[in-house]
Amino acid sequence: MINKICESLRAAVADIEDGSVVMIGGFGNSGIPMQLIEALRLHGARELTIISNNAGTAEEGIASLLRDRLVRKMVCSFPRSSGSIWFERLYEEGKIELELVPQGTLAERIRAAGAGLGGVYTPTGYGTRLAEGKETKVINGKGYVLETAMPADVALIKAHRGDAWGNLIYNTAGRNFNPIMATAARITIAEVNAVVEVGELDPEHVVTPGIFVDRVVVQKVQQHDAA
Amino acid sequence: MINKICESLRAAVADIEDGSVVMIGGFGNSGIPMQLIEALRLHGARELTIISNNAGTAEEGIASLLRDRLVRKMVCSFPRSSGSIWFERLYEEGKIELELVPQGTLAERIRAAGAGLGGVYTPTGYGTRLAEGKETKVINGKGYVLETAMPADVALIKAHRGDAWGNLIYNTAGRNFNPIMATAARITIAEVNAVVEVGELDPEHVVTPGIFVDRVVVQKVQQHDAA
Amino acid sequence: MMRLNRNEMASRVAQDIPDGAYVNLGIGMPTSVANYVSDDKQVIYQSENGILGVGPAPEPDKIDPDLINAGKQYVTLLKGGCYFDNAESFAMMRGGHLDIAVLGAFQVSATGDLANWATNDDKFPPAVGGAMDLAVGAKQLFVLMRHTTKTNEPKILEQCEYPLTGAGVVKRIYTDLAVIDVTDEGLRVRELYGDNTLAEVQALTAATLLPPL
Amino acid sequence: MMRLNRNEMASRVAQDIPDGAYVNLGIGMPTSVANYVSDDKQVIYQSENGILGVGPAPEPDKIDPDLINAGKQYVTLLKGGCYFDNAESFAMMRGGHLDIAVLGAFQVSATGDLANWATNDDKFPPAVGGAMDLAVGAKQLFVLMRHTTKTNEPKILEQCEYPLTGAGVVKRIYTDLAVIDVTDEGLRVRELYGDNTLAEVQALTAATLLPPL
Repeated sequence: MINKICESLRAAVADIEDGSVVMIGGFGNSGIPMQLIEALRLHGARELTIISNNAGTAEEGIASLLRDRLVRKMVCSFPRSSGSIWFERLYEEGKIELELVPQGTLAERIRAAGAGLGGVYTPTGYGTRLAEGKETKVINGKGYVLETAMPADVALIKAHRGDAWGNLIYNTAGRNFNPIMATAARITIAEVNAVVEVGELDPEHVVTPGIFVDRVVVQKVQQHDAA
Repeated sequence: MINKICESLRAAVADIEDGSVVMIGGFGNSGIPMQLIEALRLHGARELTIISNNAGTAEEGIASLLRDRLVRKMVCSFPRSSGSIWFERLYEEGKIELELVPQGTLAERIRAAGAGLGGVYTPTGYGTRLAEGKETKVINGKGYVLETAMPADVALIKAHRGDAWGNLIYNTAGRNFNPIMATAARITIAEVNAVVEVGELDPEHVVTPGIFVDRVVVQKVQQHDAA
Repeated sequence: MMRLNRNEMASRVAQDIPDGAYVNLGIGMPTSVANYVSDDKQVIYQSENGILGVGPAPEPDKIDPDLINAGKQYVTLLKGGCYFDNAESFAMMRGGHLDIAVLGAFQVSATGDLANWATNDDKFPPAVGGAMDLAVGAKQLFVLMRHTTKTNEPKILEQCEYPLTGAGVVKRIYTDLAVIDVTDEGLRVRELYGDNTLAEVQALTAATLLPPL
Repeated sequence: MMRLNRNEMASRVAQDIPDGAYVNLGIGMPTSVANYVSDDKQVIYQSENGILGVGPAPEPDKIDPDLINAGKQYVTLLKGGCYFDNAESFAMMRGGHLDIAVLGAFQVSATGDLANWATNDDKFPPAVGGAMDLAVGAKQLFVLMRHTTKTNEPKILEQCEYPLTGAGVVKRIYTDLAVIDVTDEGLRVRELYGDNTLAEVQALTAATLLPPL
């Protein structure tokens, strides 16, 4: 029987090694696998490369990994949200490497990895500093930049519902990078609000087919929710 | 008020010109916009380039366009289904041009056009006859073929339900090429089984957002259905 | 000279958004354009994080924490709207499906180059977000910005001094002084607010302005 | 010599499909492999036209005309299955997400080259479908074919004579005579059916076979 449900957050991240490349879903504070990130922080893997649209704010999520000095490199489009104090501090101190990628290019590079493509030619960034050192090509009179596939060792994603086969659906704009990251990592781990029976998700409505997901772990009820 | 509902099949295809590049959704006999194809045949535009996975069977769909000698070129992955008599006849007579594209490459080239990419590097076809004359590149030790974006003038697609904003959902495996073709043409025309009110489709379940669709036309009840 | 305030500037752009348009509004002042589009027009707003049909801010008790716009503000969804992932969202933006994008800018050049993502100050980490994709993708790119910096330096220049977001991408510039089209002939003034004269506006512009047609 | 019939060949492949595997079965004989996978294994079949979790043929009164497999046969969907478009389907195939693909072949070379989409006969229009994507994408590619042509010509050769589907892609060959692994050392016989000898099978093979380990 296929059963991808993982009993604990800790077990779900236990095999993430030092030096791993980890994708983390989310946009702003929407659709972030907060509890998986906390489990990863407690697990304590170091020298991580984090691929995510933002770099966390305050002491939460990715910011907590930065604060604990677990991250060697950030790959993102917008690391400087208001309140991204830990990223800004490490950046100023020269303690973190940054690969800045336009958001749509980030999405395509992630998708390319999941789809087995070597790379794509995008018009985004052509003629700008972010294309410096990259191959370019004029196709039908328009300039494009070659952007290569960006795979990961692990993807931590956030979904609304999941089942034992790994099928996932999302909540509103919490979808964002989660479905494409699910396809691009060797191991994809999904934090869900609740698990449903196999067959309960309408086959027309599944957003991430289970084949892309290795582990599904349900959120622990937060203390203040339980009170 | 945004209203993309088109009153008749004939009106929906009336501006398709001779020499147009026309994408047609479907796989085998699943998810084919049969009534739009018939409207196009009656409209009589000539010298068409048709992009579709197959080349029609018997006297139906794309086969009827071939029989009426409206097609100059076929772009497809599998033109030789059992019963593709019209394609085979024209091919044997040297009366039609064929661009054979592996199915996944066809999908990516269509998607690339819709997504504004110049092209993608795919491993598919590397080292085979179908990559002859194409640029190749070794990325991280693996060989890839450059496949460029494939846009169209018009896409004729088939959906299950549509609304006045152009939002679409599909029926089971009738989805196939329809959602990506919807993104890749200057004018996208959807044949639907039924029109629903704007707001009736759940925003989590919409497969093709209305922005990609220009005209929605409801199927006429077939004579034998009405009997 | 007549200088529009922020609301008047947003309102001026709103006049030029046609009924039925698909529009992406950048973070900051551009976002407020939606407040001034008249009710007899149906405009569909896209948000880069995967929303088509963005509606107004929710009632405080109706907030969905996941439902935010690109500026991280809580929003709602209109009837007929839908959600999708970032790959599809940027396919929509890059693929030329949006009719209009309205972005802020640090600088715009005489040939429509846009600089709005980085200054030459290396102290802060750079951030680009979706600006470069919008710049190359939208059918028409409108810039909405003050005509000059706070210290009265021109922001419209022969060449941008700041790193480019995109080259030759801007179609029209809405400032607090005027509306200017980027044309093949050069920067052509389309509208001067109040009694502003071409000479007055030219004096605050570091690129040649052509008179209104 | 012992020659398996079609059903026995399909059954032999089915034995090697592990529980929980994601599998794509090619058109023709490979499709029938599903009939022989034992009920205590849960195997999820993918179909290139956008189905994960393909189930058996429907009752005649339960046919959905849109719900077909790659071979254009009516199928059903298992509980837990889902639908998606062709771009996602081939992303799944090309991106290495399928554990096993089983394809038929005209010819296989000593280095695992696969030829299964075209002969050298130019009379018929060529057709390739999804074969090239599956060939490069699946984690393991199994070929299921008769050991020789109807006229007893070998189909396992030092070099394919027909146009390639993919170079160096085949992992294992299941024929009616034997099971053969494509290894770095060459073609290694894994299993000989019945009393078939290496010499007998070698005589019908135009590439060197290594003995079972």
